[in-house]
Amino acid sequence: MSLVLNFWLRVTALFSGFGEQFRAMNKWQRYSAYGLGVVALYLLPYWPDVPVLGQIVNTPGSQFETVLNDQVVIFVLIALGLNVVVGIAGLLDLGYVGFYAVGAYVTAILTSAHGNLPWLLALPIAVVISMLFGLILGTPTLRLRGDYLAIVTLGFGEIIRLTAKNMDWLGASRGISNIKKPPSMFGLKFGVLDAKPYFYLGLTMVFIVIFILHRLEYSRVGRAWVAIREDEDAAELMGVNTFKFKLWAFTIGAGIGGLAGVHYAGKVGFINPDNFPLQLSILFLAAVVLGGSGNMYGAILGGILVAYMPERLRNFSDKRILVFGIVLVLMMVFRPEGILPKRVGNEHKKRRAKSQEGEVAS
Amino acid sequence: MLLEVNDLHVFYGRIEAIKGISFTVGEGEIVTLIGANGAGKTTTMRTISGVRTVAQGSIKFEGQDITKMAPHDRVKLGICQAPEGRGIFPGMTVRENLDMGTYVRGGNAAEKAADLEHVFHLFPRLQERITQLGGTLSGGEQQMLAIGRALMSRPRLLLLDEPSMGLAPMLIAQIFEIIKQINSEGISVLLVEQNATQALRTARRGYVLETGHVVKEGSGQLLLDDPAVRAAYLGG
Amino acid sequence: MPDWLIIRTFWELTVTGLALGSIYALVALGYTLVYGVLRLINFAHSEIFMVGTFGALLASSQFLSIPLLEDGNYPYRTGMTLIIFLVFIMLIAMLFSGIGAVVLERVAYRPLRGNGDAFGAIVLAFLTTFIVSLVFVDQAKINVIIALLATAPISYAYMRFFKQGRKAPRLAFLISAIGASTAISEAVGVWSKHGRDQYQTPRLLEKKTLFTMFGTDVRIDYAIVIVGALLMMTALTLFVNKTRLGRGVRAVAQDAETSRILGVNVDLIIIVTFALGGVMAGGAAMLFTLVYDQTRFNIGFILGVKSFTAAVLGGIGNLKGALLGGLLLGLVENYGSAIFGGQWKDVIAFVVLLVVLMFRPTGLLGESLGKARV
Amino acid sequence: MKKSVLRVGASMLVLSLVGVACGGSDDSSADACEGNSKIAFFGALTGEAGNLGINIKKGLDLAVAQHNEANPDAQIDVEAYDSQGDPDQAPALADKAIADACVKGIVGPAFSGESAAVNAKFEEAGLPLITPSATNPALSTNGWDVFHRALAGDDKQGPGAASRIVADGKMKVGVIDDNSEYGKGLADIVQTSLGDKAVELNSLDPEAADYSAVITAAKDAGVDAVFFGGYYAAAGKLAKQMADAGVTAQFYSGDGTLDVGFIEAAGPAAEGAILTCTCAPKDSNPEFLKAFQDANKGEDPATYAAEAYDAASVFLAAMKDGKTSRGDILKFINSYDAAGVTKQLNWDEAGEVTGSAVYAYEIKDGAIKGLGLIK
Repeated sequence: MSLVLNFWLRVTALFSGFGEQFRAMNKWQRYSAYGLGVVALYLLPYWPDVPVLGQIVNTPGSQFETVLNDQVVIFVLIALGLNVVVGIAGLLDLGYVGFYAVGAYVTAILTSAHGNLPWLLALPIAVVISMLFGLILGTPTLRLRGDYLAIVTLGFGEIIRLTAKNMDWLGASRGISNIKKPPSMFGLKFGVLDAKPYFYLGLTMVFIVIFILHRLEYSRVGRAWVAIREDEDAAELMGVNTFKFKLWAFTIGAGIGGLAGVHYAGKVGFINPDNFPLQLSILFLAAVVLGGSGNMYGAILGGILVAYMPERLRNFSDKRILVFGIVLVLMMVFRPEGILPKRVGNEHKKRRAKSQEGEVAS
Repeated sequence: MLLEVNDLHVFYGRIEAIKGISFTVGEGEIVTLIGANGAGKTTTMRTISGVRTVAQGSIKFEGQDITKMAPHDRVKLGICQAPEGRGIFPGMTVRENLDMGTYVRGGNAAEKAADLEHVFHLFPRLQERITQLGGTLSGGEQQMLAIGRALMSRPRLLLLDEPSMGLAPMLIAQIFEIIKQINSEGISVLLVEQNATQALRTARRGYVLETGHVVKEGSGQLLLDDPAVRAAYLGG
Repeated sequence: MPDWLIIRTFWELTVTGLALGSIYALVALGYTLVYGVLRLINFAHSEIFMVGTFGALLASSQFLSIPLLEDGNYPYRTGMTLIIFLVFIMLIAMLFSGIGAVVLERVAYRPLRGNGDAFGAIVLAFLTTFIVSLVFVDQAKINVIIALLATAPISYAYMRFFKQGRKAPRLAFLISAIGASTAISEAVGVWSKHGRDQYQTPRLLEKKTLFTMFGTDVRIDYAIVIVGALLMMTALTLFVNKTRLGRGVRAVAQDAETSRILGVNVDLIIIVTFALGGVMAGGAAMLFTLVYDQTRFNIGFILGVKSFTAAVLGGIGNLKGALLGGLLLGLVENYGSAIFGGQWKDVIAFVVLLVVLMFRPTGLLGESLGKARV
Repeated sequence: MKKSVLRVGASMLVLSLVGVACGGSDDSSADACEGNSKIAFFGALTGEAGNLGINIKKGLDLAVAQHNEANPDAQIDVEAYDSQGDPDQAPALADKAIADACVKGIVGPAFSGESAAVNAKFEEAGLPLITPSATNPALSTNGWDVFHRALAGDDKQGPGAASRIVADGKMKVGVIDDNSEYGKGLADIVQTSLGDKAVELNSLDPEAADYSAVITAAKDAGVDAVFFGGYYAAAGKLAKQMADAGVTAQFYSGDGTLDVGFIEAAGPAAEGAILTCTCAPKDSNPEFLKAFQDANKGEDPATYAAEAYDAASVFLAAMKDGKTSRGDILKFINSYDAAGVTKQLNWDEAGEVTGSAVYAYEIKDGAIKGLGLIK
């Protein structure tokens, strides 16, 4: 009877148990586990060749390593960035695709349409400009609360797309082609056919972003973010300049979205406004919440699922999107905090322990 | 007995707010629950109204088990509450707020008019403010409105949660006078108060709550004289 | 006077803008009602509208057997007959949307409020088994049979889960709404081989000029849309202000906890709220098909975004705000298109929204069903 | 318990390494195709643009079925890559097609957008392609050797449409587009060709329900004809709303509108509309028409089915000629010169078909009727 429920509880227990075990391990065990995991991830493109595992992970009908890069890595990057905005600072952003578009367009403009810079040089410029967009869009809008922010960000996403579509300088609906690719480095050649080098590059970007976000999350900024998400008014009363920190989150999130755009543009070499529809923003948000908003690893998992499942489920052909919609509802009903929820309890405990240590020391 | 609460346990998430309390309210009685903040008084009241679910134990009203009954059915039986913080609908007029008291009962226009007349008799101030929005009333007026609204449902048992909170001393005395008057009309009252002195003076019997347990019970006068109660709740 | 397009065609743009704006306003009411009561952006409301257009299509083409293509003759549909036809089709559309909205609430939202019931459990169990069966076989009929067989035990398990009464965070509601929205429109899209085609709805009346105002011909269908929307809106306002259930809706919107204490059945009120929003969307859907004669599985998306924008523009949670926001958005889009070209229409709409929110952060008329005294 | 995380990690790593080893050995033998050679369809079969792809695949299927019947010992398979017309999904599918050594040629990609996203991949892999439908002129300017078009691009269609409009004696033509890459591109070419007879009426948003703003502008300008660059769904809505608004201007549009969907959407308002296409009318080749009807339960070939048939038959001819490698097939196509069902099939350096023409069509009695070549 309750076989399904039982199974479900077990699956979820597996996830939570995993985390517990992980935290219980000592340092060298943890680091070797990390190391093994990282190596295994870099070897992902070869997984389809493994006998049994390969059958499970391979995508029928589309090239696995291309899916890994074009779908999965891009979504993971975006989920990481959006998680800062939605999950960490609690700002409902329905126009995140706009920053992704800015990153891609700046790359396209600088390396093809109106410039001849190498991709590597365009990358930091594009990220900075994306952040500037976050700053510019954030300053007037972040004073709005919750749901107003949602519709305004949605509007901004659309404004960015439509501006690109209607301005000849931005290629209008033709888009921009011949975008430069990343330079060959470490023996990797970034060509047209082999998606593996792009995947390695993208995965490295993911690790760098994770590292930076880790540092941020456990800094003063990170604590302020959590305070804002839990109770904005209380945070304000405690003297947190909520506006400043929200703007920070928005800006950093925008930068990561832009980075994903740079990577995307460098990979496909051709972009047009139809690559950045409103629906994509909604899909991004779904990824973050599905995985576990507020938990970086949850967001990553969400990004992987949302990007990978439609390709894995190619068998259903036309019913893919229908299934995706129903799965979202089911997930929210039975696991509303996402697959990997944020560990509020532990975080607090850890913080409390830390602050007590601090007191003892002083 | 009108209301019998037996070994009540209530949880807030994982925290057990009420850890097995029992008490009764007899027909025509005023009974008070006193205790410090966080003792579980408001939770008890909300549980009796049915907006908190009972983990264990039972609530009986006139011998009928209402432990699992929906809130609106309890109002139908004659249990109505003036909640903590008054719960005035800020965007409704005084008249509309009072009408909300008859939401469950319905009743014809003549009955409603009579009830309204009765409430205005108790609280003349409300009549003056009849077209004003609830959110614009003063604290005292809001409290009167909350009690008046509960009376509109023609309750058998009136639950009053902290009616004196945030009011000036003169108003407090007035409110307690009115509570006695309501009771004299045959309506039983369960009163939750932090202002223990006034509450015990008004009530026939009282229960002292501490962190989810009943630690003492007895007649109002007995508890007023109890040195431990005096020390803890009556300021010496 | 300068000879700009906008000035030459001002009144014509006004009439068409008001007609579209009326439809925005009616759909916006659904967003506003649900938001007012649950503080939830009912993202799937756009699909409720879409379901209504298909209800209107069924009513006119199947129930009334009105042929699709007409050669300009509408002999049996004048005067009273026409009115009865219109009302009948509108009622069916309202029924479709109303039922759709209530089912949506019970399946996709109520379980998240920690209040799931058997109905939600059964539907969710059916959907679960349907999806799982897709892994093994992809033939609609077999899938449905498998799903039906397995529904009973799984819904029992789901009921047990619901008994825990776990409440979901706010964001989860939004994602559930997005999921439901996707699922509803895709379900129509994969319904048949032609599910994604554009469907034509039969023409109910000849679109002739009713009267001329300021040198502009006002077509009869535009007039019906504008008048119909205003009538529906008046009826809704009366319902909310004058009836017992309407009072319940306002009370829950202002203070749900106190409402429960006073004996308001909050779950019932939520159902009523969704039903009201659905009925308004159904009416809008019928009026929409009257003017544009067509529908499609994804017709709700853009219209939903626009209507939600309208609701926010006027002040979400505020019934009058929905009307004002809807009409304003319809006009702004039309005037804006005339000045800058149709390709900038959406940009203009969102810029106006932004400017309004800069100066009035809670919309033109402010928030809340109750506070502004609907 | 603690160690199980480590164990999982280690086993994942080992498995991956096994994969690398296997993968290495796989790669060396990847060139050879075991089994039948394949011709791939690339485009949308599902999703919103699915109809068009289904037409194309039917043409391809017919050609392959005929070949297989005639050559029982050299069977060819059809492989379908359903991109839903989405440039984001296309690269992974293209890579899959490239990695499948049996795929010798592509009929597609069906749309201009996805073509721009993946054709460079096919070029790099040397996998020849013939698109039966992507008409964006820019596609042939990339220097792709593998690229071939089975019909003329919009740069031919635009002037053709314009000359038909002029021949009809229209003096003031409102040009409207749907702001898509295809629609705006075509409309711009038509506008340029019309010169001062054209009145620019801006774009409309095809997804929107209401086109009254642009119709009001058309009314105001007093045009006697309207050319719309865009797809059939929007064209249908536009034609109908124009008729309802009392605009009597003659309606013209391009190949994106050449679909029964236009007639369904516009209803009576579609009557008399004139559409252009570089694709041939269904009855231009009776033999093909009959074969197609027989294979598809009497259904008529829809837009691009004949072009897809032609594209497929070129690949089949190459295989019949004993060409097995992609490179040989490409060479074969580049020097191909023979009659197809729609036109003489012969490609120039850029991949544009040389023997091409623009046809006009009229909507009459609720059906598409060919009017023949535009001079």
